[in-house]
Amino acid sequence: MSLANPQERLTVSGRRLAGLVSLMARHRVAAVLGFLLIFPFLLPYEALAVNILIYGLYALGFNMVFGYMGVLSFGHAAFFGLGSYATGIAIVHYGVPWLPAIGIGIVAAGLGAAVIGGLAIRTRGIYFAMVTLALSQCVYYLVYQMEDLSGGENGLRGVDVYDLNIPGLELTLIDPLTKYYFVFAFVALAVWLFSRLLASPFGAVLEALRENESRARACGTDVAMSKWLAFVISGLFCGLAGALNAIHLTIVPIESLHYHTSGLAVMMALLGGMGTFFGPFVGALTFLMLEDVITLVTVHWQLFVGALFVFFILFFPRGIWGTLLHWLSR
Amino acid sequence: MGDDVKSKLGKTAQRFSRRSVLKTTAAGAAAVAAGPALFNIARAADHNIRIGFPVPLTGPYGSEAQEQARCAQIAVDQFNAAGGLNGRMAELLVRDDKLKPGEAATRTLELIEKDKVHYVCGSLSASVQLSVNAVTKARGIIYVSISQSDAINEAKDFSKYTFHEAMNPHMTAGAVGRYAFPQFGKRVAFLIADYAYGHEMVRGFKRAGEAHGIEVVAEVTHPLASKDFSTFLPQIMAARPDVLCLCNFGYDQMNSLKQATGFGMKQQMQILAPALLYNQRRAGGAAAYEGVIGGANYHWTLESSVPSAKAFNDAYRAENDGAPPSDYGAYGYAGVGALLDGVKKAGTTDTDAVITALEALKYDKYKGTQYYRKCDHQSVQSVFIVKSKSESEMANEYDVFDIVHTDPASEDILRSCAELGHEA
Amino acid sequence: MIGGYPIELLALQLFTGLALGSVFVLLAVGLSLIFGLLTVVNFAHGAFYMLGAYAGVFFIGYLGNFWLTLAVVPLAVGAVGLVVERWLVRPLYGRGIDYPLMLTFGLAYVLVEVVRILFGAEGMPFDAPDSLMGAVDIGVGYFPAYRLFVIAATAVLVLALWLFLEKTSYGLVIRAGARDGEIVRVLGIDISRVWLVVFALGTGVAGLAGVLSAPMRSVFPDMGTTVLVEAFVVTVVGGMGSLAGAVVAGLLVGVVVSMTSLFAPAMAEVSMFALMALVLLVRPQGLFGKKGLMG
Amino acid sequence: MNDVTTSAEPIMRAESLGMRFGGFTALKDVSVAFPAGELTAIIGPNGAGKSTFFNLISGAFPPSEGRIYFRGRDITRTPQHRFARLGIAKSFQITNVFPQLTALENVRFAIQCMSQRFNVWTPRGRFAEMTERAASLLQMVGLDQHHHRLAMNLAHGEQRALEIALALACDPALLLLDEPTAGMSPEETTAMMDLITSLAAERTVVLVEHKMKLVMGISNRLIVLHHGELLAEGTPEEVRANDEVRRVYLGQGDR
Repeated sequence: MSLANPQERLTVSGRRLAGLVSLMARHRVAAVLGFLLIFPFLLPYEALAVNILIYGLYALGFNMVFGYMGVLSFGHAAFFGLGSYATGIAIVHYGVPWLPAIGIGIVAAGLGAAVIGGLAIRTRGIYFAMVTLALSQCVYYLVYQMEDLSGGENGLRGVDVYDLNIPGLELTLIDPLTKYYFVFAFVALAVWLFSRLLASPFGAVLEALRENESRARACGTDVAMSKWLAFVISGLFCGLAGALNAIHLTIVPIESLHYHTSGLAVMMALLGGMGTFFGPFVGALTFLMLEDVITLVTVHWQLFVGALFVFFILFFPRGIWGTLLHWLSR
Repeated sequence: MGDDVKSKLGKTAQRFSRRSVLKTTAAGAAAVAAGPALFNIARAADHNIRIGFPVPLTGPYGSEAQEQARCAQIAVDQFNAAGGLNGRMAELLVRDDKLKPGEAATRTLELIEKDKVHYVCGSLSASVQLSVNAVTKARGIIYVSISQSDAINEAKDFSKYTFHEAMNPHMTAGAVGRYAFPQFGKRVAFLIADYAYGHEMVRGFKRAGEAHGIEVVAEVTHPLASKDFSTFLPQIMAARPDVLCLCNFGYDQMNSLKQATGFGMKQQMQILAPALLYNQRRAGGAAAYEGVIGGANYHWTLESSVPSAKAFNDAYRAENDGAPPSDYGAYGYAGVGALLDGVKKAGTTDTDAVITALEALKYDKYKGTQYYRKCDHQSVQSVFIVKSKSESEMANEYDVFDIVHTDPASEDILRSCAELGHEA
Repeated sequence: MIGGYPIELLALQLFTGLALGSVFVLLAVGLSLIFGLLTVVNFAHGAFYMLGAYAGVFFIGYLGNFWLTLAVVPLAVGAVGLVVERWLVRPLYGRGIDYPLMLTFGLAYVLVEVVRILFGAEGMPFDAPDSLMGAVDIGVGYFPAYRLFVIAATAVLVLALWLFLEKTSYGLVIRAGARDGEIVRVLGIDISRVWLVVFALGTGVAGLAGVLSAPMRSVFPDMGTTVLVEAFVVTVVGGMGSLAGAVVAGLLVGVVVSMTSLFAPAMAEVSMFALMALVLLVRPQGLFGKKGLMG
Repeated sequence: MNDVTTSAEPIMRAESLGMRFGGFTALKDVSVAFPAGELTAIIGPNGAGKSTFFNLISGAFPPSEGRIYFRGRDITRTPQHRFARLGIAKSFQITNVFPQLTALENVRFAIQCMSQRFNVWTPRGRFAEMTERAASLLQMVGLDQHHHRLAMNLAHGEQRALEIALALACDPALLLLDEPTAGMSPEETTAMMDLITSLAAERTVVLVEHKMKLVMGISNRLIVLHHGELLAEGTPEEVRANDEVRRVYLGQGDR
C-alpha cells in the first residue's frame, strides 16, 4: 500500500482504528477479558488493578439500569454494600467457606434490590433517584446499627480469606497477582453473563424501555415487571462486586453502603460512557487511575476529579468510550 | 516547588485570625498555582528504610493529618541526620487514606506491594487504623497506630505486629473522670457519639466513676457526624447534672460544645471532653471551648517543664515559622520516632528483631518517658488534663490550654492484659 | 409524665423540634425554589450553603459587622450562582433532568475543594453577635437566643419569597415560566434571564442559610454534605417546588427528628429517611407537590 | 339506544363508559359495540371526547364509570401491557416509535414481546423466525427498503407506517388507530388509507379520525361523539342522513 499524502494515511489509520473497534464490539467479551488479562502488568501496583476490576464490575451492573434502561438510581451502594457485608459476615461470624460466602453476598444484594426496586419502581424520573437514595441510606443506618454483626462504624474486620483450598492448587491471596486473577475469574464470568443478557430478548426490552416506555407498554411489555427484573439483575452484579471487595480488602468498611459509593457508580459509568459495554471499565480505570496519580501530586484531587466530571457532562456526555464510538461511526 | 511552597502551604494549614483572612487566601492561591507537592510522596528508592504513612490528608481532618506528616518527617530527618542505621537512610512515604477504611486498605496494599515498605505508621480514626492493621498483620508488617481506639488493644484485632502509640479512650476518659468527678459533683450526664469510640469513652468514664460513686443521670446518644445537637440537649438539661461528659470527637465535639454553650449549659454544669484537640479548639474559637476540661496527649506549653518537649517544639518551630506543634502532630513524631529508635536499637530492619527492640524500648520523644506494654503494645504514657482558656487569658494565639493536672505514665490506668483477652 | 418524661421536657422537645424544623426550612427553600421553577436538582446546594458560611467568615473579617455580613453574603453567593447557571447549567437544558443533577454533583466537589485551598481544611471560628449570645427563658426552659433569631429570620425570608413570587409582576413571570416556558417566550420575555435570576435567588438563599447556620454549626469545608441530604428530604417530603410544602415538611421533619432523639436517639438520623421513603411511597409527589410534574 | 343489527358478533363492547378529570366530564355514558371484521371510525369535532374514548378502550387509563368487554371478557381493569397479548393493538396520535433503534429492531422487539418477554438467556440471533416476520411486516407497510435505518431518521409518513407495523406485530384481532394520518402530506395520506383498507380486510379496525371526509369512503360504520356523549352511530349513509350530526358537525362545513 503506497501512502501518497499524510491526509490519506490519516484516513487509513482511522479506518484501521474503526476496524479494530468494530472487531472489539463484535467480540466484546473476548476484548474486555483479553485486555484485563494483561492489565495488571500495565499498572503501577496490583491492588489498584483489583480495585479497577471490582469497581468496573460494579459500574457494569449499575450501567444495566442507568445506561441500558435509562433510569438513574442513586441507591446502588446498597447492593454493593450488602454483597460485601453478607459475604463478610458469613465468613467472619459463621465460618462459611469463601465460595458459598460469595454466593450469599450475591443473593443478599439481589434480595435488597428486589425490595428497594419493588418499592421504588412505582415512582418515576427524579423521584426514582430520590427514593433509591433514601432507601439505600436506610440500609446504611440499619447495618450501622447492627454493630454486633457488622462492626458498625469500625467496619467488619477479619474477612481473612488467604488460602483458597482448591484441590491441586496452592494459591494464596497474599500474593497480589494471584489475588488479581482470582478476582478476574469472577469478573470474567460476570462479563460473559452480562453480555449474554444484553444479547437476549430481555436486552431488547431494556433498550426499548430507555427509548420509549409508553410504546414498549403498548407493545405488550410489562414495564413495572421488566424494570424490577432489570433492577434485581443489576443488583446481583453489584453484589458480586461487593463480595469480591470484601475478600480483596479483608475488611468491609461502612462507607461501602454510603450514597457516595452510589455516586461513584454514576461517575464511572458516565465517564466511561453510559450504555456502552466497555464504558464502565473505561470509567473505573480512568477514575481510579486519575485519583491515584493526582493524589500523589496534590491533596486537592477532588478539584480535578470534580472538574473533569463537569467537563465531561458539558462536552462529552457520551463518555470516553461512547465518544470514541460516536466519532468512528460518523 | 519545594520548600517555598511547603512553607506557604504550612501557612494555610494554620488557623488564621479574622484579620489575616485576605493574606492567607492569597498565600493559598499562590500555593495552588505553583502546584503543591506537599510531602515526599514519590515512589520509593531502593536501599532506604521505608516507612509508609497513610493519613487522611484530605477530608475533614486534613489539617491534623498534614500536621502529622510534617512531624513524622521531622523524626525521619533527625534519624537521618544522626547517621541513620549505619548510614542507611530512612524515608517517609505519605499516602492519603481519605479517612476511609476501604481507601486506607488499598493505600496500605500499595505501600506494601508497590513501595515495599518495611513498616507502616499512621491513621487518624479508629475504623481506619483497624483496617490498616488488618492488612499489615496478615502480611507481617509492623504497624504503629497513632490514633485513638480501644479495639486495637484487644486480642481480636491485635497481633504481634501491632503497636499503638496514641492514647486510648479508656486512658483519657479515665484520667479526666478521676480528675473531675471529685471536684465538680457526682451527677453525671453523657452525650455519646453512636460508634465504638464514643461508647469506649463512656466505659472509661464509668470505670473511673465507680470509685467516686457517680450517679448517671442521663445517657444520650447521637448519630456520628451530627450537625445539630439541639434536640439532644434539653433532656440533658432536664436531668440537672453536675458534669456533662462529651463522648465524641472532632467536629461533633465542636458543634455540640457550641450548641451547649448557646443553650447556656456551661452555667449549670462542668463540661468534660476526653479528647480535647488543639486544632479543633483553635478552629472552634475560644468562646465555645472556654472552661471545658479535657484530656490531651500533649500541649506545647509542656516545654517549660519537660526537656524533650522543648526540643520537639524547637525542631518544629524551626520549620514552621515559629508556630508550635499540635497534639496530633506530636503523635506522628512519636510514632515514627519510636519506630526508628527501635530499628536503631535492633541494628537491623528485620521485623522480629525490631519488634523485640520496641518491646524493650524506653523512649522520651516529646512528653517524658514512654514504653510499649508487652501484652498489647499499648504505649504507656502520661495523660495531661487541660482546661481551655478564655480569649482574655490567652497570651498568644497558640496559648489555648492550661495544663491543670498530669496523670503519670502507669499501666494502672490501662485495662489489664487479661481483660483484653491476652494470655498472660 | 408521658413515656417516662415530664411534660415540660416534652414541651421543650417539641419546641426544639419546631426550631430545628425552621432550620430545615431555611436549608431546603433554596433547593426547592430551583427545583420547582427550573426542574434542576441542585446537588451543589450543600456546597453553596458552605460557600455562604465561608463568605460570612470572609466578610465579617472585612466588614466587622454581623448584620452587614448577613446582607452581603447572599449577594456574593448568588453571584456565584449566576455564573454557574449561565456557563454550566444552561447548556444542559433540554438534555434531560439527570444532566444538571450530575453536573452539580461534580461541581460540589470543585467548590468544596476550592474553599479548602483558599481557607484550609480545618474549620473557622464564627460566633453569634454578642447581642444574640446566651439563652432566653421561654417558659418551658431555656433556649438559645440565636436560635430564636434564626426562626424569625426564616419566617421573614419565607414571607419575603412568598410575596415576591405571588405578589410581584416578576414573580408572576417566574411562575408562568415554570408552568410553560413557551408562553413566557411568546409574551416577549427572555425566559433564560428568568431562569438565571431564579438560580441566583436559590443559591443566594442557600448562602444565607449557610451564614445563618455558621454560629450554631461549625464552619468547615465539608459542612454542606449532610445539609444536602437534609434539604433533599425536606424538599421531597414537602413536594418539590412547593414553598408551603417546604415549610410544612421542614417543621414536620424537625419534630420527627426531635421526638426520635428523645425516645430512640440511635434512630434520630434514619427517622428522616424512613419518613421520606414512606411519604414517597404513599404520595410520590410529596405532601404539597403537583402530580405529574416529573411525568 | 337504537337497535343496531349487525351481521357479526361484536368483538369489543363498551358499556356506559364515563370519564371525569377532576370536575371536568370528558366522557359520559357512552355505550357502543364494535362488530368483528368491520372498520369502524370514531368521529367528532374537536373536544368531542374522541381521544378520551380511544384511551379508555385501548387501556391507557381505566374509566371512571362503565365497563369494557373484549370477546365477552371484562377488560375494564386489565393493565395495558396485557392488551397486546389479548389481541388488541394500538397506534398513537403522536408518532411513537423507538427512535434510536433501526426499523427492523423496532418491529422485532414488538414481535418478541408476544413470546419471549423475560428470556434473559437465549441470544436474539437465534430467533430467526422473528426477524423474518419483522421483515414481512415491514414489507407490508412499505418499508422493505429501510430495514437498517434508525427510526428517528425515517420520514414522518414512514414513521407512521412503522408504527402500524409495530401494532401489527402482535397479530391483533382488533387494531385501534388514533388519527393515523395526522400531519401527513396528501400522498402519504392516500397511501395510509390504502394500507388501512387492506388491513381491515383481515381484522377489525377502529379508527379515530378528525377528518370525516377521509373515513366516509372506507369505513363500514361510524360513531359520532359530541361533547363527550354519543351522538349517532350507524353506516356512513345513516350518519350522513342524521339531522343532529348535520347540525353539529357537517353544518360547520366539512373540513
